Amino acid sequence: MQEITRDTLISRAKELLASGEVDRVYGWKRGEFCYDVTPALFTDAESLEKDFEWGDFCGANLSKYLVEETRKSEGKILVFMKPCDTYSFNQLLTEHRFDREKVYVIGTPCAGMLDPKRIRDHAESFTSVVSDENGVTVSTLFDGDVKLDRSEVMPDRCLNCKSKKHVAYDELFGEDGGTIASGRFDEVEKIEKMTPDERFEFWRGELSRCIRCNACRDVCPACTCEKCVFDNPNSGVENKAAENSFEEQMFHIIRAFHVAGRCTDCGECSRVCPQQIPLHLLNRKFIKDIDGFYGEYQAGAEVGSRAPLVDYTTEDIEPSDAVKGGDENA
Amino acid sequence: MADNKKLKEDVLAISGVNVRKCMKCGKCSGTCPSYGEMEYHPHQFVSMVESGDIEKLMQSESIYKCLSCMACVERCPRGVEPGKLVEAIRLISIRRKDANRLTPDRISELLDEDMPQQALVTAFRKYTK
Amino acid sequence: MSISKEPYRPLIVAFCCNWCSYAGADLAGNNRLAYPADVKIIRVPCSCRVNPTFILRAFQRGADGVILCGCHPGDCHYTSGNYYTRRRMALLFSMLDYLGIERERTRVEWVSAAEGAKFAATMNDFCETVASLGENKRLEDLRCKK
Amino acid sequence: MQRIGVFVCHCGTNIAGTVDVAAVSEALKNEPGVVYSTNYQYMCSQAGQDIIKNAIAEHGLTGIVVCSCSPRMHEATFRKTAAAAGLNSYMVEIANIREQCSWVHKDMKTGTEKAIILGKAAVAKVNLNAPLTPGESPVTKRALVIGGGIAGIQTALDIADAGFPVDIVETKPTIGGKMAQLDKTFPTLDCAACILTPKMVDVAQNDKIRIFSYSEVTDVKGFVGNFDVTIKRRARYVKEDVCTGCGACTEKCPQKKIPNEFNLGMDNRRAIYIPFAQAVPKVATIDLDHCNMLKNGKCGVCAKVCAAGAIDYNAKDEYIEEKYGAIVAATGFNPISMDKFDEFAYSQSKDVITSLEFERLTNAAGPTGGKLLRPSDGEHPRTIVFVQCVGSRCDSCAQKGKEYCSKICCMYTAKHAMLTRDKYPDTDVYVFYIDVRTPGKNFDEFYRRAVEEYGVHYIKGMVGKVSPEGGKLMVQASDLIDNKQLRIEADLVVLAAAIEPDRSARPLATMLTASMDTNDFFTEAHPKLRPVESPTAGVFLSGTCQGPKDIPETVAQAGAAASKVIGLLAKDKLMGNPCVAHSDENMCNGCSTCENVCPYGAITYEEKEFRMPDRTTRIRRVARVNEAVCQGCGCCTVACMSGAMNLKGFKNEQILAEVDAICR
Amino acid sequence: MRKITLDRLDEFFAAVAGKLKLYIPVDTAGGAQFQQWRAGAKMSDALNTTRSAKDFFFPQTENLMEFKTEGKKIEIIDVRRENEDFAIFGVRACDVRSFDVLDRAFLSEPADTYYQNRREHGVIFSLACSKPAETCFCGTFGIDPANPKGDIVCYKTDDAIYMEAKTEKGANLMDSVSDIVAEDEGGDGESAVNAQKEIISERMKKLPLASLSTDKFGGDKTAKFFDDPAWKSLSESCLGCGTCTFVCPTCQCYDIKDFNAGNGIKRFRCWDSCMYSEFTKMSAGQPRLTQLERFRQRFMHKLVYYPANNDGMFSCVGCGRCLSKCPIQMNIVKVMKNLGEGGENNG
Repeated sequence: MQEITRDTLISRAKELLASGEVDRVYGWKRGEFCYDVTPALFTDAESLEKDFEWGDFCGANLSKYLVEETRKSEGKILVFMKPCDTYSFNQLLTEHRFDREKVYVIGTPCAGMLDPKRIRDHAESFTSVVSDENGVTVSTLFDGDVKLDRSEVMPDRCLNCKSKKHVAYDELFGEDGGTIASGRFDEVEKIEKMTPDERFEFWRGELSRCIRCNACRDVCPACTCEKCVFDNPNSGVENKAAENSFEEQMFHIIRAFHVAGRCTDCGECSRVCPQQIPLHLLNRKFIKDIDGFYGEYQAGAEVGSRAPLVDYTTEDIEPSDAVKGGDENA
Repeated sequence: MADNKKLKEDVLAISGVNVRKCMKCGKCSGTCPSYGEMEYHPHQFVSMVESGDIEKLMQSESIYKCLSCMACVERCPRGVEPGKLVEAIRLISIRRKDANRLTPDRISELLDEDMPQQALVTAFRKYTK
Repeated sequence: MSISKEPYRPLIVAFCCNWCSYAGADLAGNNRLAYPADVKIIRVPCSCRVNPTFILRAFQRGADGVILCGCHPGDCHYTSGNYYTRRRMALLFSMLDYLGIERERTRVEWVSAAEGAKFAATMNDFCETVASLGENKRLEDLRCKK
Repeated sequence: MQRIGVFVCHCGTNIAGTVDVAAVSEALKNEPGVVYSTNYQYMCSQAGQDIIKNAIAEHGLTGIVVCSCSPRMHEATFRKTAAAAGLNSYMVEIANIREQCSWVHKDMKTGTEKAIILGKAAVAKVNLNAPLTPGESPVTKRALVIGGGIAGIQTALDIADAGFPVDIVETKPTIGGKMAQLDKTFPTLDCAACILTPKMVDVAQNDKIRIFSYSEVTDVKGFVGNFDVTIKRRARYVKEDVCTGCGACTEKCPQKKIPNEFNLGMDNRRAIYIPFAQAVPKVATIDLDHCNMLKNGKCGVCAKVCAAGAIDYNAKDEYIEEKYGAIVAATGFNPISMDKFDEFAYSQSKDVITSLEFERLTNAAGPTGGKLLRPSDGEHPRTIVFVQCVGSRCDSCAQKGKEYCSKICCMYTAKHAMLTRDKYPDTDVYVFYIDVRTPGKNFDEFYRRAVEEYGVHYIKGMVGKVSPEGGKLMVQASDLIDNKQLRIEADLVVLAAAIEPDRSARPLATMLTASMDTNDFFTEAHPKLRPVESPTAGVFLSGTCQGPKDIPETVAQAGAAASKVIGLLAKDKLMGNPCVAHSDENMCNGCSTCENVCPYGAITYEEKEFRMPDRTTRIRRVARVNEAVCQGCGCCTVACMSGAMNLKGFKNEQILAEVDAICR
Repeated sequence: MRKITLDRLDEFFAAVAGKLKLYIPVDTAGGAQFQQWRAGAKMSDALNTTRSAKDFFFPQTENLMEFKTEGKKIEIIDVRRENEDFAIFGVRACDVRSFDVLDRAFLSEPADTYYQNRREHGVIFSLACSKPAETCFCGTFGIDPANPKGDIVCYKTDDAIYMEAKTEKGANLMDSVSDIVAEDEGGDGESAVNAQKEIISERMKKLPLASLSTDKFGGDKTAKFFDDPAWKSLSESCLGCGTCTFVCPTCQCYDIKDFNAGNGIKRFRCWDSCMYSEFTKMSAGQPRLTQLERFRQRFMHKLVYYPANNDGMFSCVGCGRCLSKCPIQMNIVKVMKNLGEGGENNG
């Protein structure tokens, strides 16, 4: 079995560019440090060689860029996707957000990404990160090297990875994995078991930090609206900044509701939140409820599946029975 | 008169019956196994309670002739439950006399092989407050 | 126990579908079945017209309870609207509860055009429930307070 | 900015009794946009409407708010008023301060406060209203009548008479319905068959009418004027156009012991059968469940004896699709099951029967050839007890029967009692009743004749219990007038079972999106003013599917429904509902979410070219609403994340404005 | 020079908090944040707060005025109130510089009275950075983290904090708490602070961005950079979110909006971001139609337009917040490095 490296990806991308199969490549570009990798478009072999990056910090989900990028020309785009990205890819296809024919997907293996925020918890002013089977070695400016367990510096979304399976690809690098029974609902359950007062305090504490930078929305592959209701002065709910706790709640409830049944749980929202609000716990609540009320449903698992909120059965649970908080069983 | 009103309220409260639902079909009396024994019949209980004529019912033997079989309750198409009225009036009567006519220690002497248990239960309902 | 002259009255916004529940409310009126004036009805074509935004907006603006009334499942004038409502509201209410917002402040009730009595009874019950919770504090916007 | 006029109606004292109408009109004067505000005794009266019209002209109003009764009552009235004064009808909003305010609140202060708030909400909404113009759609000039009883027959005949084609769909092998099973009809005692069968023949011979018997409606799509209906024609294994109805097959079929539905199981029929002699269409039908040939391929007698060669064992169910402009529901009724009324011993004795069974027992074409014989032993009954209101007028908490009065029982019981005494004067006939209800032409006279001329014993009281004892039926009942309990030894007990809508009505209502009440009777658009229309446009109601009624009433309603249908089909175009969804293509994501929830398939997509901010062009998939198909439920507006989809007349902004006004 | 040992820090905070509202950086689930000091609050050791200290003078949302409406009547309500005195402890050199940047925008005539009022009432305890991070590049803009500005400058060593009042405002405050923190006369203060400064200067040299220079930028460079081909690739993946602007200590754009509360209107301002598609939208539309234009605006403003109007002062202070917070890791450093280097794909 061939080892998949940055070079594997670059040489295949160069081949596809050279053959004319694709005319541009969406990938990741290295930056100043080991971790500040930027999603970027490459159009020639030279820049690929020079700047293309593939590694522990290529966490950004590239599927959303395809909505705009595919509209720009008739040419085909090569895009690299981790297993979780492919779910977003499929969900976007289900919603007719881009033309599948214009994209060439290479599935790349993923051992879980690393989270610079969590690395900083252990190592201040770090300059390089080397990871192998034995763990992660972080070099710092003033404190020498720090050795860490991979699990100590992986983001929650990777620790609770739901699937190593690529649900969409034209070509696959490495062996495909399967779905994983993760403990991703444990945190949600913990919150559910709190009393309503505790839950309220918990969320007020979290949401009060929101600065409405819209990073969660703008990075979210399910938030691809041509015009977001929160940006639209005619929508009646537009606002630029949360003036008080109500507006914080409003934004996050409506956003979570709009992606309910469509969110693939890719975890980008929590990754990008500058205030480290665990936004994925809102989305996961909906996912957990949907699974519980209407049967297991994984958004993006297959193209064309009917999202739970555009579906119904005559025997669905009543709203009054749906609300089962923790206070009864606490 | 005020007493009568109070009495009626008590009967209605104890029984939980809404006498206004009665459409005077007489099915209760048509169904009653004790009909022949009773001075006032189930349907009369309903109408007399409605008109507040409760003293008369309380004085009547009828309240003890009722077997508490509840057939009238079962069959009433309007769910009026005349049997419960009889019970309620009986209960008020017994309470007034402040004496149970049956006490648990007398049960053993009443027991015989042919006595259905239901009869005992019914008797208890009828003769105790 | 409050001894102020005007006891606290909750503000209830009721969204009623035109075909069943609004007609049910009219029937309650026809039959003179009283319920508190706290209830203010907004007519919508179907319960499925009610956007979660409307519900949150009502709370923002000072409502203490929001109730959504539609045709009974299976009886929707538009065949399936209330089935979608049922799913949307099940998820929304569950989310509100998850955020620690009192679950009793929101309700969905199916009221047919023939159920004037049910409409009045539902409103009486809901007003009482919401009144016992007191003012909505957890989804309030202080700017909108009087 | 709108120029809004507010018109507060007193509705006599209906509103003014609990709401200070002057205070309401005064308060609303100050609302943004309001330039005129007044109140009047009866806004819906001609004088009231004139006030509105004059104000529109005088003050240049661009929108009006009427604070009055429910919009379900007079919204249409005031819209017409506005239109007459040159204002778009959709610039009118109603604040419901009667049904939802003055009638439910007792206190003047709270009533007035609430009325003002409701008025403010309506003003806030009108401020955001825009003139709307209804779209037009063509009308398919063909009607569908579902149910082939007397209601369906009469409706179909009347529609066909006006020159429009009509199809009747009937689940049974023949049309005729319940009336075909009756013996005589009250109060004239003419024979049901004699007056019904000519009409059945008329239907068969009318070239405008097609009969789909042994068929059912399986799918309804579309909307008023443009329904697409799928009809399942169940295989009857006999070619309808070949069968001559000679009946040879029905005599030779070896399967003889099948309970005959037409006679309510009181005798038997064959596996191939014609329900009754005057059946229309008069063709045989093979009963799949009992035919040996169809079950295991062993028989084929009918095919052998059929001179016409009409038997086709390989027939399959067929589905036909047809377009209709109007649909009439005429699904009829059935007696309720006697399962929950075991005190009358229906399940214990063959001699306790329902009134419909009694009809068959006295019918010359019935199982006894018209002789009144006890089902158990074929003896003449000497004492007959009729019990009325079995399962009717029950309280809902008793959970047994129906809350309503079945309406027809008093009269047919009188008829049965009278006919019995007429034919068999030696028979004692008792009728136990709760009330005898005879409002109808010659009805009470008929009942009195039963008592006075025929000596029927009418006893005010109810039967409590029937117990079979030694071949007799011991009937225990109360006589409320004499205040005694009776015990009558009867030979036959006849139960006037309550009637209920046919079970096919509920799924049909779902397909038609027509509403029903809790008893499964179809709801009329208005109980007094639109009694033969369903609230669903293009769907009409005929006969007992709407509520219990007797034959003359059914025929009258059937005619009324027909005239409504004719009125509809006579139009070339229909004005649609302008309160339909609309997609803002600049915001549309083309994600198909709205399409997925639309119950009418009103949303389609197209690829559209857009100019981008950087002056390039992009092609995007965007939703388009077919306004003729959209019914305006608004489901799509909530499904749409971007808010591109909005509902005219109930726009997001309008509803939010109402919310704001109420919560202000 | 005054000295407070770390074990008595709480006492000091309590004493200051007794005089005015005191804010200190505290660790939260969202990183370090300034919070009002309360007994038991522990000062964060983090290099910097997630949000910058600009919030104190230029809050994210702020009511400017109100209108009370009743029917058609409208009444204007002035909501300006004299601000309470407050102090912020632990402001880093970069953030202190940001106040200069903001002052130039808000205090130049006509002065923004809301901002001015807060500024007048705020006392700044700056804190030298003993351990800068890899994302720091304040040196690029001539900021010396060893010698921060501020009303009171603080140096933290392993066991104590040394403080020196630099302004009258600072001196008054320190005098008022001199019973807790007395003048460190003849103590080790001078030498400890100098040693600290030495360490900081050494560490600054080691920073990966130490060599980043502003030489090619300045107020006269509009023509040079405006049509630079690098903008395209730099802005290509920008999500258009406002993270960089909202964590930036110098971003100063706001929008004024009306909130109709039903019973009245609150006219408020809130931060705006030039990265947003609705930014400066006017009746004629949006002047910057593409993300490229909006992206360019932000960095041109920091590096060219602002210096052009402010005597060459750049409106970036090198705090590095945008480096660690940008969802796609695009930032001003990459912009500075790539602009003017020719070629669209020049990395």
